[in-house]
Amino acid sequence: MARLSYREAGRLAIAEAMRADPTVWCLGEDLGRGGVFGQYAGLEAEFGPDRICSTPISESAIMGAAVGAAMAGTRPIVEMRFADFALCAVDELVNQAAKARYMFGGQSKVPLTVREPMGMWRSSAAQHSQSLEAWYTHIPGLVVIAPATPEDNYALLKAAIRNDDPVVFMEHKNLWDMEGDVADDATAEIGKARIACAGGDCTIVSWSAQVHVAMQAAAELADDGIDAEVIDLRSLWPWDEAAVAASVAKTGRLIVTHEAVGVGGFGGEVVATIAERHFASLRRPPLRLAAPRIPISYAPELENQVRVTARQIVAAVRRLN
Amino acid sequence: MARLSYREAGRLAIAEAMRADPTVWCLGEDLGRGGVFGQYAGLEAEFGPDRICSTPISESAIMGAAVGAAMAGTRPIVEMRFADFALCAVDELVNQAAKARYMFGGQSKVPLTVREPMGMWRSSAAQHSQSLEAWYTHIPGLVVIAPATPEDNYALLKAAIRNDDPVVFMEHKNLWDMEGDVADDATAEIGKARIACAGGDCTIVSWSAQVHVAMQAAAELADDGIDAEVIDLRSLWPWDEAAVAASVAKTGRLIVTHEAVGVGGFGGEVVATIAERHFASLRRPPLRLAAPRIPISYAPELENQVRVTARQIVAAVRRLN
Amino acid sequence: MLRIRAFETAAIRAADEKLVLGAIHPSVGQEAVAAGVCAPLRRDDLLLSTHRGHGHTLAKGADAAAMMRELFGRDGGNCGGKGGSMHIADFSVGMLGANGVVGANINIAAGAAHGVKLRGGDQVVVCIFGDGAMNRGPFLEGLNWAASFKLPVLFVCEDNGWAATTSTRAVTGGPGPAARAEALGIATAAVDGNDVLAVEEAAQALVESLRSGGGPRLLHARTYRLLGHTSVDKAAYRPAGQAEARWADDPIRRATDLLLGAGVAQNVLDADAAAATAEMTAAFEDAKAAPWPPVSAAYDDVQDIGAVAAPAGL
Amino acid sequence: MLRIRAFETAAIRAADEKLVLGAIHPSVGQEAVAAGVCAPLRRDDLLLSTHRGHGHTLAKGADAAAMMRELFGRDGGNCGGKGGSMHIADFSVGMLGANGVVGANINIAAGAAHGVKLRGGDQVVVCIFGDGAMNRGPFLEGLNWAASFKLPVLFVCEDNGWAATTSTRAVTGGPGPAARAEALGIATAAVDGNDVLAVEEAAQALVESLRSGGGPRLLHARTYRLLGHTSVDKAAYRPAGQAEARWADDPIRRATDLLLGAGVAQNVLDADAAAATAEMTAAFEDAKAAPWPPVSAAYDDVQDIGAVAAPAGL
Ligand SMILES: Cc1ncc(C[n+]2csc(CCOP(=O)(O)OP(=O)(O)O)c2C)c(N)n1
Ligand SMILES: Cc1ncc(C[n+]2csc(CCOP(=O)(O)OP(=O)(O)O)c2C)c(N)n1
Ligand SMILES: [Mg+2]
Ligand SMILES: [Mg+2]
Repeated sequence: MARLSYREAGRLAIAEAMRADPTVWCLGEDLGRGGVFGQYAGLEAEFGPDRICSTPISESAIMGAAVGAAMAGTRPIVEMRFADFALCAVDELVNQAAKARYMFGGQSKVPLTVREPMGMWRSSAAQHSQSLEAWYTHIPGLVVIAPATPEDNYALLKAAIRNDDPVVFMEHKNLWDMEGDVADDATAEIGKARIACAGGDCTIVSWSAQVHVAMQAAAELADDGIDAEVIDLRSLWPWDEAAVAASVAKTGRLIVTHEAVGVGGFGGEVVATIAERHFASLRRPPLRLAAPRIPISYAPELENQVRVTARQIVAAVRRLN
Repeated sequence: MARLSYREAGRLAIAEAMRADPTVWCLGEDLGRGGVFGQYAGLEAEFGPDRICSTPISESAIMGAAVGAAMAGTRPIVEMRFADFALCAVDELVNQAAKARYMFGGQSKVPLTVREPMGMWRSSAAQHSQSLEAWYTHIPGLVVIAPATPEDNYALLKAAIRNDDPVVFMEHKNLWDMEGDVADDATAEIGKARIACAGGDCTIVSWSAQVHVAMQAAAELADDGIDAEVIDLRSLWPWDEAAVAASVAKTGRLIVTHEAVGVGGFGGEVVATIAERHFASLRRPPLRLAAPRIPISYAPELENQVRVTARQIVAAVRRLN
Repeated sequence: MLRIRAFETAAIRAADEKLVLGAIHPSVGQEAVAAGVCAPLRRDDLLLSTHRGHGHTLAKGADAAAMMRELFGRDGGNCGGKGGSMHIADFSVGMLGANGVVGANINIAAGAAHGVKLRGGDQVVVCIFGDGAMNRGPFLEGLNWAASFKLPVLFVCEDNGWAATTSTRAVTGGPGPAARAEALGIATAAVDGNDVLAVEEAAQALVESLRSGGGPRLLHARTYRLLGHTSVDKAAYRPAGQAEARWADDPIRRATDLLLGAGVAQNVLDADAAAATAEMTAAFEDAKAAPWPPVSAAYDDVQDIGAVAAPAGL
Repeated sequence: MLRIRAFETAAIRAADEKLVLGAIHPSVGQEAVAAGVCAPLRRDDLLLSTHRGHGHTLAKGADAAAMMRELFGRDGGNCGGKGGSMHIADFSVGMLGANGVVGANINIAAGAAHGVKLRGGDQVVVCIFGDGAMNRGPFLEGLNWAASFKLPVLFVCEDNGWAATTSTRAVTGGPGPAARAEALGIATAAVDGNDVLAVEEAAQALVESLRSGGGPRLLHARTYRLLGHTSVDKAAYRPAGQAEARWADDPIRRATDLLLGAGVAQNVLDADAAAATAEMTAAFEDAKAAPWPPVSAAYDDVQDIGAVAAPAGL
């Protein structure tokens, strides 16, 4: 057991994976200097510049080369720096990495871990703040993970690197400094949710940094005597429908909250799935609390308009309960 | 009134828009030869190669140049050839076109019509068949249109070209040859659904080519005495929540069917919205009928696995009614 | 070359008869590039190809019958009928795939070479792409990548003058692919792509320099697409007489003349051609008779974690 | 140049005091590129810039007070506080935006020039990007586009040797941006980017040739980033002494020496510097005192059709 930041936990996962398997390597811009958020600090010293590969500013080539290198028997960890820049490499991820195994009839797998730091981080504005996890859930062939805690960042990143198919691994930029206990050799199964806080009165589903907002809301609600159950999905594809369904069967109430834009966001998938398959469990209308469909501003109060606050969650739960 | 194919209707819309406004122009590969589906046939002869601009194979530049040209006072119509190739130009569409007006505080609009022929078309396989309309609905700043008929292709394409913001205009490849009546100067309001067939027993929501599958199902159901209401959304952002809500208020039953993958698809948005805001109208669980989360195969029977058939819709409606 | 020509002749016939399902892009007239470039390659060398990839795939050693089955969408196709012509691949002979996205193979090839280098292998990677692909960003990013990391990859620009219906020259700035590669730090060679011996000789030298760690190279092979962009394209947009004139330069005809000149007997050549035709006719008949893939295969090989189940009863 | 230096000095102070909210990328040491390139431009000529765009924007004629307000995220900023430093723009003086995505401005610039040409205008478009951007696909696609359509765009590679913490040379194949541009059919010029007169002279000639329909050009301006990548980056990764040595080549110092040598009195120069400092200090104070933008502005200028309404009560 160690107390680690979310950043350090990810770095430890990579270091351990690289020690155990010489075919694991990392590629991305400025990795030799530790990466833009320090999440690779010290790794070049241990593993050398061939395996901690500092690349040109060539997102298409970073992703595309990783696809080829995966086909050639290595396990690349791709650093996209900001999830927003991964939009320069969508063909490579969606048309190539995600489809190669299938199109070629299973002749090759493409073991790829694509790290995409996402989310709002004070005043980074419209091109450095997006949360586009929903996009990747829509693409057959991809696994999508969005951890909320240091331990999950450690355990799920290790699981992602071990996985034989492309994984979009979305760390939240606002969590890098968050500290938490990380059990030695902690493991996590991709597709299993974590009950962040148990409760029988209302189910709140979330993932990534928004889990912590939901937890704040749950704490406030507890003061009122309302026991919210907060479910941290941890991975969005596959996602743990069973855990959510079981909770809603108990509470009769479902709120999904996420940082991404609500329209076309993954909250719609969760709500629609529960409404379709567990309709009878819903004693109240389900609810999404997510960002309005506007770009993200630079000025703080404008930026805050796309944030869902604990207060809003509390108010919504009170309305349902 | 004229009888036109879906292809011709689109071409007419462009020709009329170009005659009326000298700043409208088209850019894309092979446009001088009529475009890959003949949807630009004859336009170079009328408007010349400067305004029917045949470009290099440079999707990033096609989209990115259109953004600049829009800022410089023209109204580009961008041809992406296959919606799948637009994945080579996502930064340009999502980070640039969609956000410029906002990021720059309203100093510039970006009037862009991006034609993205989408959908399955016999044995085009995984990289030439995708329907990713849901992605674009998730991006603030974009309008998303997916017409199902020649008349709508005409009227909505004209509306798209007139619109001052970027529009993703998704024509379905399997509809190019479909014929229909097109009223002279037909107009359509972006955001207003079309009741393709009225009925009181079940609401079936769809768009693009899948509308015709829904209509087949409705015809079969009518033989059984079940009156399905088929709503063709026509545009996905904005989409006509009021029309769907009014229908569900009447029928109590909602089925959304689309060709795209179900997970993360726009059907989830429709179902979630109705479940959230019109919960009391739902007398049965809502239902999505969409593609399983698998890539699209080449072999016909495998490709068919991602098709939702009229038969499946009929069976689903029967189960609900 | 004869086998490639015979394969595509059979495939075009099959497309006309609707036995081939999707679009196919024949490489008739370009066979010398495929044959010459692949001649010096080992089986474990790697190859990345394009939408126009039948010839490259055959030349790398893939089984013609399995390829024909793939084009017919049948069981036993290289990709189990899931890919078709535009995604043909045979990893067992190092052929890592055609690609439906122009230029996408360039970065993948650079990465495959990166993987080879990291693993300490001595394979080379060959990446063939068309003249149209040199106008896509991956040309710059992938070549710069290969140059920066000194990777063992041979880029081959198979320059047939056309990008679909557009003359590539009309939309291409500067002198061409070799100048672009040189500007990215990659040494180049140019060759008459319809002269199979010249192509082989050039490729041989480049592959050797790659194998000895010399870093990436580009080969510019000028050729001509004798047919349309796809098998249904009549290519009426070409200047009158252009294609007709270029048939005189048909690489197979040139190779035949060469062999005849070198004293090989006509009947030996005829026998070769007949054998190729017979092989591909048999592949055609085999594919036509082959069963469809099991429908449940549609659900296979999507992904290990997060795969959806096939519907009950499939 | 003095105004740019003073603006950024004030902006860095504001960033240290957390008055500037997001990251800023100072161009200290690179001012001669901005000043020299923009000198021959008309107000209606167009300019596309980068994340390191304060200098370019000022040189194109934007109001410093409005820019400072933008960096502070305040009402009255050029973008209403919605963009910040990385999206600074002033369309009223033809400055069509900084960009948070490296290289994305290249295609946009080519398109702006395409638009100008289609409309029959005689403006030129200038696109400034860094040396790191030459490794992104848009460099190839945008320059090839401009060459193919003979567009009036001047590409300026502001080569400061660094791409964030990486020495650009280490990840760049070939001789550099000029060779790449030449290979794409674009004539180039190179200039000492710290010599403002040389930059201006070169830009003047290139803009004239553009204006008379000569097609695109590239100017390679060598300079040096005297500070870190962002205002909080200490740039400890640079070889010891490198930055210190380059301060001797500070373009402002060089211009000052030149003017002194030409007989301009020191007190005139001091007065200029003092005026610049005073202007930017005033801009700082003005921005600090400025109101925040109305919160409802978050919902404005998303799109005409399909805009979501601001919540009631905003
Ligand atoms: C990114 C992308 N854009 C457009 C297409 C459509 N397309 C397929 S082949 C082709 C022409 C390619 O020309 P070239 O690279 O010269 O290859 P050739 O067909 O001549 O062998 C085009 C435009 C595509 N497949 N991918
Ligand atoms: C597509 C993309 N990749 C990465 C980044 C992160 N990034 C911002 S500035 C920069 C360095 C750019 O170097 P250069 O183009 O030389 O400009 P300079 O900072 O030296 O002015 C990087 C990598 C980005 N903004 N966009
Ligand atoms: Mg070609
Ligand atoms: Mg630089």
